[in-house]
Amino acid sequence: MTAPVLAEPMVNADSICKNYGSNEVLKGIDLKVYPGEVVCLIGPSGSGKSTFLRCINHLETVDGGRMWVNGKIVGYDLKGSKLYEQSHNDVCRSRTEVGMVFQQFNLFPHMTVLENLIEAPRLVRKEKKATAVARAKSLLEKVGLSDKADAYPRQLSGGQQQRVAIARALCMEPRLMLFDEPTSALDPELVGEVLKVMKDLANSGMTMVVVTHEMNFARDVADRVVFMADGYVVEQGPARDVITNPQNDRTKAFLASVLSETAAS
Amino acid sequence: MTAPVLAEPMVNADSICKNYGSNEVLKGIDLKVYPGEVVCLIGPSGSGKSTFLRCINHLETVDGGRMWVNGKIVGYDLKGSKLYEQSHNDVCRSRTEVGMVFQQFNLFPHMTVLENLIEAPRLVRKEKKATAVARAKSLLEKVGLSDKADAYPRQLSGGQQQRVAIARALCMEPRLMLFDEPTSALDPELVGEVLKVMKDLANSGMTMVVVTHEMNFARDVADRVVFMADGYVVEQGPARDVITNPQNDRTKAFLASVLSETAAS
Amino acid sequence: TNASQATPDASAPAAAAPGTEGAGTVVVNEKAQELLPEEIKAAGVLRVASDPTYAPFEYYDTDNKTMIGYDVDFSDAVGAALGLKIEHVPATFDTILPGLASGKYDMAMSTFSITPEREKIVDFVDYLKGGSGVAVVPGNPQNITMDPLSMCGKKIAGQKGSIQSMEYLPEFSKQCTEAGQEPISIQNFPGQSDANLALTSGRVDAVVADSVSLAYQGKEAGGKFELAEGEDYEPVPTGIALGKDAGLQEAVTEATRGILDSPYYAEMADKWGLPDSVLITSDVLDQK
Amino acid sequence: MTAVSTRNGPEAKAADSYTVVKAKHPGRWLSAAAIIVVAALLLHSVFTNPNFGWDVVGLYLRDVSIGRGILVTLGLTAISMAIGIVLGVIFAVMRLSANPVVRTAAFAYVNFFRGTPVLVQLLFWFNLAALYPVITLGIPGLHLDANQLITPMTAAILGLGLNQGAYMSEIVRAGILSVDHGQTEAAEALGITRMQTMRRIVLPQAMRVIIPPTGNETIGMLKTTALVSVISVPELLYSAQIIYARSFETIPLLIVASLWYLLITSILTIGQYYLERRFARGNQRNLPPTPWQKLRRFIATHDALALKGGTR
Amino acid sequence: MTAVSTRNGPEAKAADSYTVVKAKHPGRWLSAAAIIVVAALLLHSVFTNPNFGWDVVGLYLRDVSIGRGILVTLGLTAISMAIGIVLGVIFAVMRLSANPVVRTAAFAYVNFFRGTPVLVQLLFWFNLAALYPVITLGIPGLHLDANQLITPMTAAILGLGLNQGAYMSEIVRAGILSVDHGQTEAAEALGITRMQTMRRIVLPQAMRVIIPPTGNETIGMLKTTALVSVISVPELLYSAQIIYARSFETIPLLIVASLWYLLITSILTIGQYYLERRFARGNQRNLPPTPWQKLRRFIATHDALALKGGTR
Ligand SMILES: Nc1ncnc2c1ncn2[C@@H]1O[C@H](COP(=O)(O)OP(=O)(O)OP(=O)(O)O)[C@@H](O)[C@H]1O
Ligand SMILES: Nc1ncnc2c1ncn2[C@@H]1O[C@H](COP(=O)(O)OP(=O)(O)OP(=O)(O)O)[C@@H](O)[C@H]1O
Ligand SMILES: [Mg+2]
Ligand SMILES: [Mg+2]
Repeated sequence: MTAPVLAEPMVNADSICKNYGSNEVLKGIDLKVYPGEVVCLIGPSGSGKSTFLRCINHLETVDGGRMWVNGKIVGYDLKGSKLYEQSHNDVCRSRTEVGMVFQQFNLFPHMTVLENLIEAPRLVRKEKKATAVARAKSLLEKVGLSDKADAYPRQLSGGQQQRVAIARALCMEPRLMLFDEPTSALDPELVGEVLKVMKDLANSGMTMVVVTHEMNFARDVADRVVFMADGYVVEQGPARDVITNPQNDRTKAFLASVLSETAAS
Repeated sequence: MTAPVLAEPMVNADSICKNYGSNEVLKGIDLKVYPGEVVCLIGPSGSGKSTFLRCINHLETVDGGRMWVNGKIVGYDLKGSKLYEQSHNDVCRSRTEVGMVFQQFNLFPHMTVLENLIEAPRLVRKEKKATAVARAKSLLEKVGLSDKADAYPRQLSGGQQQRVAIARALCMEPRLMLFDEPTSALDPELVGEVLKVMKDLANSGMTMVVVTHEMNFARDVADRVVFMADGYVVEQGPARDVITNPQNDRTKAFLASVLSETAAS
Repeated sequence: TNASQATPDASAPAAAAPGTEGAGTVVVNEKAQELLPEEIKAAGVLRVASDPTYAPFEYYDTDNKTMIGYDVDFSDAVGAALGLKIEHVPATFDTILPGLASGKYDMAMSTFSITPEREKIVDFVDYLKGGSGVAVVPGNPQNITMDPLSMCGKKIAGQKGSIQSMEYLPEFSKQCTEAGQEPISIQNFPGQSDANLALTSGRVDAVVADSVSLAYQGKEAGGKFELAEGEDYEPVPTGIALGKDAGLQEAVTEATRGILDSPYYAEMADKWGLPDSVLITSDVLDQK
Repeated sequence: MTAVSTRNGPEAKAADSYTVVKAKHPGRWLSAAAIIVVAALLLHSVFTNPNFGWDVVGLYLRDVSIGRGILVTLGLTAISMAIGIVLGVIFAVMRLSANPVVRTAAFAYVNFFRGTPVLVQLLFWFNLAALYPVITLGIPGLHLDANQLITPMTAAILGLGLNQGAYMSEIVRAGILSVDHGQTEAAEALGITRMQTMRRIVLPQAMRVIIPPTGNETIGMLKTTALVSVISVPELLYSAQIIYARSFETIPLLIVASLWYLLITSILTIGQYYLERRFARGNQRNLPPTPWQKLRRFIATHDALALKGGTR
Repeated sequence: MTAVSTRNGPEAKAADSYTVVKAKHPGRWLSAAAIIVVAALLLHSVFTNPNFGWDVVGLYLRDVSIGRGILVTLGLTAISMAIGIVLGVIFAVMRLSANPVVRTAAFAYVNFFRGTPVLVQLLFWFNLAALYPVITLGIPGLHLDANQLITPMTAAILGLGLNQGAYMSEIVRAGILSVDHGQTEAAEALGITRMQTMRRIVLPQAMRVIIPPTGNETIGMLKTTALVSVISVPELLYSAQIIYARSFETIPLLIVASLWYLLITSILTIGQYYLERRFARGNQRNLPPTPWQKLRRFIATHDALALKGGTR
């Protein structure tokens, strides 16, 4: 059941199930994300969006189903017809193909911005310091923070921190970026700058899976919107269609409540 | 410079100044609030709104100017031409005339809702338990939480907690209620229920001073809107006038930014 | 009685090596030396443990580094006789005998009274015969003596592990109860000085210990307490303790015999103010 | 290949054709084996070495004077902790007082008692009469014999309790400062006075922060009581020492004492763990993960991948 | 009636006609006076009582053997703490290991050493030769004389260090668990391995939580070293004891020792306070108010009401 060779999907989730104890959070999620695509995951709180995202780079183990990323089964080495469970270090190595940006930024507070950026390349890919610094600096420039290289995270605004977090993830040169509500911990006036960086990233052809409540962003940037509820994918389709013309009742109700709050200006 | 006898103001702030160290937060605030009036304080962050509110019930001492509440000078006993500084216990006693509701609710987490409500009447006014409970129950009914009397605060949603906080303040039968951004710590879907309780309270004739960013509420309920910036009152007037037709440039800029975010639906 | 006592000329060169000032007059006792186990002879050092809280037998000099006292001089003399260097090791009283048994020390001199119980785990060589006395506050208001019945119902202290606190006092207490009186309240302290302090602070009514030591300490303490009048209680032999497995007993016995027979024995007693009544003759050693 | 039942179990797809081979974790096995071997060797050597005198241990484990020692130890711990807690609350509140003199006095107390070894303090209290044979407290006609007033047990309790009071006051103070300032403010705004606020609002909430270190202190106190053997109070260790001073069975008796200390400490530790959980539960909507739960993340291996849940 | 200068000071209005009378706070004055009187009486009695022997105290305060004792005390404290910290980190990481055997071993170590009095442990190490006269460690040809190997000083260091390791491991573990799980997760998501995460991300951040209790432990260790006097290691207290064993000036010499302990503790306390402040500053945008600053709210009285600032 591998994906077709010519348009091999970047992410191929096949009936992913996940429970926490007796709480079934994901009840069989099927989703394919193709290279260069930007997919927005939306849905009510507790519907399992974050959990699914974390399954993609194996921060959560799955209890049923298979997850392929970039053609490889997540968490296993396929040899012949046998799946060998990966060791911790192998899992870590394969994670470098996927970048992740968290809601709470999770920058390392005891390191400067630059140190945050070069830490993983140096530890994981054993890069020379000069190489890592050069890439880090160019990425900082990209997210508009060249002047903050020597600042500590606590000296930055939330929006700046989140942009550093994006740059940090990009430092590992991932082929796929995951975003878990990257703007929802930000003061409203700081949301814009982060969304702009994400938009640039999307335009540059990066494959992205974004959990977000920013309907404007979804409508403008996403190729596809996936609506999740109660552990299932309830509805999906091109962004404009789903947002402006939802078919499913749950989707309609959800969109109504979200849109009335953050009324599109 | 006392207020005219017939329409004695409930709050009469006369050139209130307040510094924190070298930081001059209030630089001479004059404000009169008449009985039954609902005044909304608006203004950018750091403009001293909270500080001014706290001066009204002497949670902050003032460094210059005088504050009268209900005809009495806050923090002092006037005998002849001498102002005797009040003892701590006297200050506490006079605070019972003013109720205050905080942004963070500040319910006592180790007590049930009912215990939260009867604590102050019993300790401060030495009320009998039965009396206090009876009043508490009727107030809980008023805020629509009769069934939550025995719940603990942590078992309630933010909106419910804030309504309990309002009821707790009302238990002391204050003549003036102060609200410091009562809805800004709430999830958007919970804001409405708290605003409704406040609206009911305003309609029942309570004098209220409300710091808020909810322009809808200000426009619908407030008699007067006061715009503060940099420790001064920059503009004030009837709610609709100030909100829809601000005169001062600062006010215009502020309202523009607030309204674009929480766009009036 | 001992013909083999070395003459000065016989061992003049060897005597210089182990000599400390006090033991200078003691010369190597070749007969004793021959009895030494090979390892000890090779090591050339004897580790001697004492609890330096027990003047005048063992305590620190005013530099608080050098251990001095009668036992120190005596063990130096034994060392000189054996041609060994003596290393003085401080230890708390109740850890000394177990330490000796486990080979932590080769020898111990801390005014140990010889008891059957102690003889089970170590060997002894007699060198004194001291009686026990009781120290009281000046004037002895409670009239306590070494008569058991004078102690009934009183608080009496001893050093933890000493024969007085472990054997005499429990025995006295039994006599009290048998005589229909209150038992003795026995208090054990880690060091002799702790017990003495408890006496001066009135915490206890009397301290039972070696009488010579108590008399000396009372004087040193500026008369804050004194040895009660009266006969010493049951003088028992005081011995040098040796580990059972160390194989030192014969050599040390020989060396001691030489010292007991020499005039130096009396000189030391004079130096530290010991009464003649505690001294013994080398005959005692032959009875073993 | 564990079956995972999902809500739509019946329609669940069959497993795909791959066989799952679990990771081996050789490092884990190696280190575990090494530790087990070392532990076994250690235990074997301990239990077969005659020097430990296990027969003697067995003999004295239930000795009646050891039993009395345990009672004294437990009693001393309980009383000293009680005094320590009461003093701790008093001095913590004093240190937060508006009055600089009161504050300084509390500060001096805490620093004095934390700054000197409790051994020295015990000796002082015990020998108080050497300093003040008669206690008058400056009151004419009052003549108390210090030794009458302060028995060895009293000296032990005073020494341990006053010392513990200094430590507890820091713990209580940390507890008080941990309570959100908003709580005090809300109480103040309701007109509740400072003392009432402290008693009814702040201290009850501070308990959550106060209890864990207090549990630790209690366990510490249990062992600190061993020090009172210097003033000849017959607690557990002293009782053991008296026996071995006579019989020279030092090691077996130290083992007897240790076993009892270990047992009591274990009971207290377990009690403390559940007390802490209870107080944490009282205060939060979601309990923070226990160390145990946090650990599970590290352990988690997964073998349930073979059977996939159904799709909709 | 203090003048308050505001930005528009020149145009400031004059005071209104009322005179402000400050509150008297009689309770404050009374309690302060009572405390000062009691403290003065106490100090007077202490300093005039000849039993304290202040002349002797003065004599011995700078005695050279006391000085040597201080050096031993400081040295023992430093070495034992160093061992304790290293062991603490090792066992804390072991307790968080994925391997149940490793975890259990660490747990057993911590509980064993926390569960028995350090006094007993010291006696054990000191008497180790009674148990194992010859240490072979199971290695053929290895014959170490336990008494040679374990001098009193070694026994002291082993006893204190191993015991401290157990306490430190709990402190370090609390520090590790205090680091936001998001940090580990972010590191994991970047592909950083667990060990690297611990070393580069978690431990550096845990320092803020680890340092304050470590400071307390160091101060505690300073005084715990007094226990090694039972095995005749000449630290500060023992040095005082051997002097009073000769001269019987017990109380003055205990005072000498206490004064030195107090002095060293005070220096360490001050050092700790500033260390903590520094680490707190490193980690937060706004420093939390110091106890001092929090106190100011309670103290605040206000007399600046007379002169009012200008209006605009
Ligand atoms: N580590 C965990 N242990 C137990 N339950 C968990 C854990 N993480 C998540 N859950 C539960 O799984 C469900 C889905 O959580 P998830 O965070 O994926 O939802 P979400 O769609 O991201 O919601 P939100 O919009 O609030 O972030 C919730 O019921 C949550 O309580
Ligand atoms: N306790 C305090 N100590 C020192 N400075 C303070 C204190 N409380 C407030 N300030 C300062 O006073 C100024 C005004 O604060 P205030 O909280 O009154 O503003 P605000 O108008 O309520 O702002 P916001 O909308 O953010 O609540 C700010 O600069 C703030 O930093
Ligand atoms: Mg989520
Ligand atoms: Mg505010």
